[in-house]
Amino acid sequence: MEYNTEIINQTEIEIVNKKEPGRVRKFFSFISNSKSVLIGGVIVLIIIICALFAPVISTHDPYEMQMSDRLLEPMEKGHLLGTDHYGRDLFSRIVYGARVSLKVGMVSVSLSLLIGVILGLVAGYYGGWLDSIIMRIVDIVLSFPVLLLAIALVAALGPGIENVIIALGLVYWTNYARIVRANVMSLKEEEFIQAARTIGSNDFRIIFFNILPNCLAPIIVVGTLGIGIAIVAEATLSFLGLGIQPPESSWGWTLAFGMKFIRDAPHLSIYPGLAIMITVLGFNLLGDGVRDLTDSKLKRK
Amino acid sequence: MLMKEEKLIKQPLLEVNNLKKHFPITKGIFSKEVGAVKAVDGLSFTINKGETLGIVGESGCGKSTAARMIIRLIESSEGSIRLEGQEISEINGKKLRAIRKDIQMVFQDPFASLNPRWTVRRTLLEPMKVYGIGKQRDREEKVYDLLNKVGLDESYAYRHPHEFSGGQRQRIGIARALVLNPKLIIADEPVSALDISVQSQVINLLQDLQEEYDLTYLFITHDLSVVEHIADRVAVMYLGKIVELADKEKLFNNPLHPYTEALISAAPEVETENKKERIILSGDVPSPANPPKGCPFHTRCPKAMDICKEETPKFKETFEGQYTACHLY
Amino acid sequence: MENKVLEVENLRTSFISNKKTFNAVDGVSFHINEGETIGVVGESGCGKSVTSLSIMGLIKRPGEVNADKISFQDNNLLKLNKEKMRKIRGNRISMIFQEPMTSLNPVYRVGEQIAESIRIHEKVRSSKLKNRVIDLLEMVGIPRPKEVYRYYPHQLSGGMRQRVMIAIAMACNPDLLIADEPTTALDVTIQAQILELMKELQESRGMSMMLITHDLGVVSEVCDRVVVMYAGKIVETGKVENILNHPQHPYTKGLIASLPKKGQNNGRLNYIPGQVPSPLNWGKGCRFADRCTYVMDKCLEKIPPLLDVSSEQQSACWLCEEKGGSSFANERGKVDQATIARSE
Amino acid sequence: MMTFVGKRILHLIPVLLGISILVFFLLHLIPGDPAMTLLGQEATPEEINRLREVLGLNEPLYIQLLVFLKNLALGDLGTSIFQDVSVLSLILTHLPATLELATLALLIALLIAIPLGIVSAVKQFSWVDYVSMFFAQLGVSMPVFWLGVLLIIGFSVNLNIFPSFGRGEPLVESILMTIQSGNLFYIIDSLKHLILPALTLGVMSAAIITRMVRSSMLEILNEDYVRTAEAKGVRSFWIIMKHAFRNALIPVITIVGLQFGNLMGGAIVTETVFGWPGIGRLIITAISQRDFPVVQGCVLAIALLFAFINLIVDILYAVINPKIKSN
Amino acid sequence: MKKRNIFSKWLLCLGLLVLIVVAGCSYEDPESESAGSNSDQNEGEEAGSDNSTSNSKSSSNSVANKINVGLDVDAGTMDPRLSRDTSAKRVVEIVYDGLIRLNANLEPQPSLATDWENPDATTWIFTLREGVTFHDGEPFTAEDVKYTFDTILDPDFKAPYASLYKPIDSVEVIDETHVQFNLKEPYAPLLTYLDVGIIPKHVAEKGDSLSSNPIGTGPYKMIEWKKNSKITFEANKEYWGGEPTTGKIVYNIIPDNTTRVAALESGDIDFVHSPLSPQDISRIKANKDFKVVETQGLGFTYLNFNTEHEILSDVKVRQGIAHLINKEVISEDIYQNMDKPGKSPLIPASWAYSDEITGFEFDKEKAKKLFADAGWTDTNNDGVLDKNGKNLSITLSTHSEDPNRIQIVEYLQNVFTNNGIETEVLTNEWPTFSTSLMEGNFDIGLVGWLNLVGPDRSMYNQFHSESGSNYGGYDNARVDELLEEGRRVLDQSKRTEIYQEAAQIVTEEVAYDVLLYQGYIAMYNKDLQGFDIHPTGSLYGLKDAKITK
Repeated sequence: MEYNTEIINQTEIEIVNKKEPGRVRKFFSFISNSKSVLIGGVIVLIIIICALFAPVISTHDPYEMQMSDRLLEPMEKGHLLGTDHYGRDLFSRIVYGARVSLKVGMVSVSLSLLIGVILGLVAGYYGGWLDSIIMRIVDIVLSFPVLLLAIALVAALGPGIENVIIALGLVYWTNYARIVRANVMSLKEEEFIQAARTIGSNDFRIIFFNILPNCLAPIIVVGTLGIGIAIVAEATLSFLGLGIQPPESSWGWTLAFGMKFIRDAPHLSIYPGLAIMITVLGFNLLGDGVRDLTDSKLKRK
Repeated sequence: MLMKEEKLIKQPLLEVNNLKKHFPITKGIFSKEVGAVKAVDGLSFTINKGETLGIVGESGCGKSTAARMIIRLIESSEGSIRLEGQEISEINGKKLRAIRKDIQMVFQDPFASLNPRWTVRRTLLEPMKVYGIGKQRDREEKVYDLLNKVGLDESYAYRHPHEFSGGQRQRIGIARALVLNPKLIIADEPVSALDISVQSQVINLLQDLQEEYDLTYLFITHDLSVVEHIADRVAVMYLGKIVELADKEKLFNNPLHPYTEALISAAPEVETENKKERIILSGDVPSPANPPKGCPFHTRCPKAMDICKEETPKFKETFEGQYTACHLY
Repeated sequence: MENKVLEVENLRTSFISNKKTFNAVDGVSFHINEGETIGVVGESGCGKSVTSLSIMGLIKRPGEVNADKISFQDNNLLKLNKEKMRKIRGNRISMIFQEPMTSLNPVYRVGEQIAESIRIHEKVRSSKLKNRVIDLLEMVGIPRPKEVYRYYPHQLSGGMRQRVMIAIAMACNPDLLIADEPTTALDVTIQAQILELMKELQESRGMSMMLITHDLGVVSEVCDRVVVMYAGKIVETGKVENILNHPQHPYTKGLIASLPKKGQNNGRLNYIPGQVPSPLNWGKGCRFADRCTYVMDKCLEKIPPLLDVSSEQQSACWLCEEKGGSSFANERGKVDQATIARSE
Repeated sequence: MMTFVGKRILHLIPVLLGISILVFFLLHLIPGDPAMTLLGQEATPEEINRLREVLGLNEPLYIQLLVFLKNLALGDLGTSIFQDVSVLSLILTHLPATLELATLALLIALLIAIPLGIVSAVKQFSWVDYVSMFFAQLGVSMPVFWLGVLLIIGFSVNLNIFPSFGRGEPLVESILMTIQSGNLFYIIDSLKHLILPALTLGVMSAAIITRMVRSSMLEILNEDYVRTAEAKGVRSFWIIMKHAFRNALIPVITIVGLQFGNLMGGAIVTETVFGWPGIGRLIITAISQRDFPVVQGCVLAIALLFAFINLIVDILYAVINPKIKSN
Repeated sequence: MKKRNIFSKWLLCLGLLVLIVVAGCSYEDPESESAGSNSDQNEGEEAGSDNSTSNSKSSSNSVANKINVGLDVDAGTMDPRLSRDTSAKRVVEIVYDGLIRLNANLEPQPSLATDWENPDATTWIFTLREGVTFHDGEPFTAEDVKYTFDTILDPDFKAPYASLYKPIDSVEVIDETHVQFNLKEPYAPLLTYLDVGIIPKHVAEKGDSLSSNPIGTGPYKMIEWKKNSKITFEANKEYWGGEPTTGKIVYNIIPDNTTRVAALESGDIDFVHSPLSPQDISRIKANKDFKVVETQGLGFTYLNFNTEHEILSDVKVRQGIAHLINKEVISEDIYQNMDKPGKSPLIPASWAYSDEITGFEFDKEKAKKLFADAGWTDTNNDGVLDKNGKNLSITLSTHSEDPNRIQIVEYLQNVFTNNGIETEVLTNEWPTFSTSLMEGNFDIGLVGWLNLVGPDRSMYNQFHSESGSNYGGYDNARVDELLEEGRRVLDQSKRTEIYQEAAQIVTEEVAYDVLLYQGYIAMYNKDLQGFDIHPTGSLYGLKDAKITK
């Protein structure tokens, strides 16, 4: 309703008039407005802390094998979440696994974003044959079941976390390209973009200073969702035996191997699975929340 | 050519001649062109320096398209646009950039025309950055100067568009148009999105600025009372064509074209006493994709004659300084 | 005298923004007589749309409607349950909206949408129903109604769509039509057509009408009485001629004064300085006080009630109490230029 | 409409060509070739070389590509290197199984997602909303193989309700057989086999579609025409079903179309876990055997199917959205 | 509402229709029904059998006429000459007969050949069984034998195991019931390899594909093959060895190990066998509803050392590494004793096996000493052995399909790293990995050999310097000599000596380090009776098995 937003806009003016809060404070008041940002943010923050401070947080050496202590139950012999099939401490492995899984999620999404955003911007802004070509490429990639393409790429590139990241990055960019393109197409008709042209801005300036910042909200949303998708995709690749090279280990790898023991030592698959689920949940909540907030802040309708 | 113009005291700033914009209509698997939407169909007018030309018309009559062609946001299909005698409809690259400085635009929707993620300061600095004008300090000075000029507090410089009310946003939009010291400002429905009390504030501002900077306005609106207030001359558009062009007084006191007449009469007035008899046109504006043969207005014209259905009336000077395209004259 | 179709007393509609509750409509009382057209005027955000939605019972949670009384004919709308309210809506009271572009459901044919509103409230055989819809289309001046019956909304122009909206509203011969800015989105020539149509229908059916608009011109064309709203309150009400010719409240005066007028060419326009305050920052005094040229101490202290200026005009301004009558009726709103710098 | 379909088919040609070329190069980038895998560990280099010769793998890559494209243009997808049958017949035996699985998965997804999405939109911020959104989040974050194995352990091993693997008779066939024989066994057996894999496959799509339905409903519920319907006095149930949902379907349909690609990807894993004889498994095996013709053929078949489904989606889109229909 | 009315009418009609259809339907498993009657019939025909009487008395003690087997992969081609994968072999075993069939001790037993003799070292004469018919009713003749081997030897036929039959010069038909194999040179292992199924010449020559429509002489006929789903066989009532006990056998293809065992547990299938996940075995063992039988398999898992690698070419380094491997841990912890610790390339199931030949015991100190002898010490105290400023660094590679092997390399990496060897792990898909093996592009590869029906099979190809499968480039003149001799000499005891010597050498020089002797395990429903386990994994024995409930 036109009425309500008008009120909100004016409300903000009044609030601002009273005192000019600092950027940090603005940020926090911004966050505290959304439960999903708050919860998602906290989850993601915890995971990131786990990854950064893995050596401090972990209770054991995640690589040390103790064959005599194989498959211990959680809490047994001081192992918080038990041990895996080599007698390695599962908790520590999950803490260290955060590094790899986050790396897979974030770097591959960054790569997809890089490709997708640039192609989407170009296709959306210039249109015409350039758009046709880019969209045909998108169609081509989309026609593959994504996982299949990832499998083929990993097979071609060879195993290893870097290659998994590259493969996932090369597979998942189409979504970003489509979303960015759609946004650019509507944005470029907006008056402020036309205004930028009337003041003589060149295409580069318009694309990167005017259009791109205004596509950020959807990019953040699909990007955070993408991180979750990438983490799960990596787990699936691990399940199919592609990907990580030991002794490195992601959650997906731990989970895929834990599946072999699901009947006798379910904790081996449950905890890494939970780690994945919680992380994906965190990123999704964060993304959703950020979208809701930016939408209500900057848009009128 | 110049000789003729020099006789007049007024110097033409912008001359538009037979300007057209046709959007193709395609059909079939291979996108064959089967017709065209004639959004603007042969527009000719001149704006003199320091003058305000108002263009009035209902939505879809092509007034905004015309404005965007003049400022080169969209390419014209045909016709010439000359700014101070220089043809600008086909220049590109550096030359175009140089010309762009001279023509600026104020948009209809003050919210949509401001980048929501930029602060006011950034919005106003941008044109100078683009053209590399001045040093950072000069630029900032200019920004604050302009803010003062359009009646905004300097402290607003770091705020984002959503923190302003509609009127304030439009002031920012006006300030942006002024940054590059343009010769011509095209104002496309600059006040139609604003509340009445704010509307008058902005109109006043535009008039003040015109005086101060010796600006020339091309003022596009659908609101007759606004155009009556601000314009020197008024062009009335209907279906991509100008049907009447005259000095304001002549146009409002003695409208020649039946459409102009209807338009003026249709506007509701506050006067409660001696209400005039209104002319209520029947039907809708025809689609520009399929304009009627002959005079485009004949389908709704209360004075339509047989000839109107057959022949397109010529746009001619009916009385001195009053041009009309109507078979009645 | 005349029968009141609708009576609203002390209507307060509250919303929540940023965890704060505020009244978008704050103590509004008015009534509509049978066969009368009343105009509700005000700038955006003054609460005029919320007033109409409150009457219709269309305020969604967490919005909340409170009032001492909203009575329609013999019904107390506040006490009606959902089902009974639904039966009144679209039947006895109907409503048309500002945006004819978005107010019609894009996926259903025009005819179906009109037929629906009849079907909800009346039992009609489907063979007769179609004829009734076509009649309605004809009544609202749509050419080739049989053909248009099968059109989708996007195939119609704005003016035609608004006619369809009117047909929907008129489908059950309502006693009260609420029109919320019905012509704002339309072109002048089309606006004239629609206003004409509404006037005609209102007169021929003897129905009451509540016309919400920001355009004083429209009010002057169509309405009998007018209610001027500002910041959730009624600041002035009375007969159209009185209000337009002899406005008492400084806000009404300012509003009328800011209209560009003939004979004022190229001069400066009058305007009201400042802007409408946010509902979250309404002080205890008159809400127009900070924009008012005549502001007094009392204005900052206490909200003025609606005071009788004459038997047919009331104004919520302390000036009316002090000076009484229309002592400065002809004075135009003074121009305050403090807020803008300009070179004279 | 014909123009539209024609245009789509015209667009399909470069896409299919691009896919063919991309698959071709991708496959040849992967180390290992069918000759080596075909002959096994004990083969001598001469044997391998001879087989390569027979398979045409010693030709320059561009010649191989041209040969492949030429055959493709003639409608010949080639013969499987490992199984002595034509690729087309392999596709024809495996694709229906996947289609059946994917269709049922989508059906399950829609059955879960649409009511859930509508309810959580209508009751925004209620516990129903929170719970269903939580499950929607779970659905996205649960690896397919994990869910599949859990379902097998739960429903097949422990409860012994559903079979743990494999496919019954094709659903269409079993329906016919049931009608013919009047014995419900066939159809129930087919459905019993289908239910767990379809559920596994459908959960993620269900999650995505639920969110989509919800957000699209939320948006629509704020539209002016919903308010118009309210003002008309339409019952709230019909406002939701008739006025809001029909419009909300428009964006949902696009997502459903895109979900198909997702389902095909998920099918690879689901089919492996449940031993479902579908095209996903066929491709995976073919990749691991470097059975180039099979991979190429299957990918093309999926691409075609994807294009076909998107075409249907677009047509549906037009049917629901009169704006497109009449243009 | 008009629309709603129509809609609800439709719904009503539809509902009624469904109701009528459902009401008219029964719910019975038609297969179990027909199988029941079928079995009655079967039993009836075999009058006097104990089963038939007991069967007719109590329905609870019925015989299921079908055995459901779970297999991991689908068969590629069912042509016995072309079959490569194990599933194809499982099919061929019950659909075809070879000239001989190996018994559980891997000794050749008469099958289609009732007798054989070799008048000289290069001539073998087989007497064929009479009165045998193919599934299509045509009689089996000597021509079929000749045709089968001629095609295998034809280079254009692409038979994968053609190299096993290379020494055969020609196959002659002596008369209807006798065929003669002429060899280029004496070839002792030949007989063991003659279990290849004999195909019907008249069918093959017609150009009908035997790949998907096998026609053999075996106990079962294939009646349906649903690709990647199941293969169904029906008993061949005319089988020369007597009619099989069970009417139907179904091979169900379930790729996932966990699911396959789950299917056994849920009762969807009756029989699974290796490959299995070791984790599942102990659980099934503990379950009274199932039987688990184990035997030595015909394969071993080994580390293939690249003897041409600049570091690994030093035999001391190889020996040192061998000392770091605790085979007991691998066998017990990773394989749950499914596979037993390995010793040499001679497998326990073979007659040539010797317990005496052992590899290197797990001893870190000895390893350290051997590395030091080879010049590798940790000079810079970074925990990694080095020599001339170069770290002792190797790559352990294996394929990604087998999680157990990945576990081995992960475990070994850990041990090696802890003992000063910089170890990287590389797991690739099988085709990629095998390509790198064949190209000699590896350091240490973890692989396995299957189907080692004789010592020649497990050593000639692997260690002969000229051989195709000698990936590590192992080159020892004495070993070459021994392996060639082993093919020439026909006397088994002599051959035993020869192979044991060769095995001793290759184990000593660590061309291979055999980690595990693969076990063969079958798990089945306790109601399945009469099945004897076979080390090759052959399911031929199913013809005598039945399920009694």
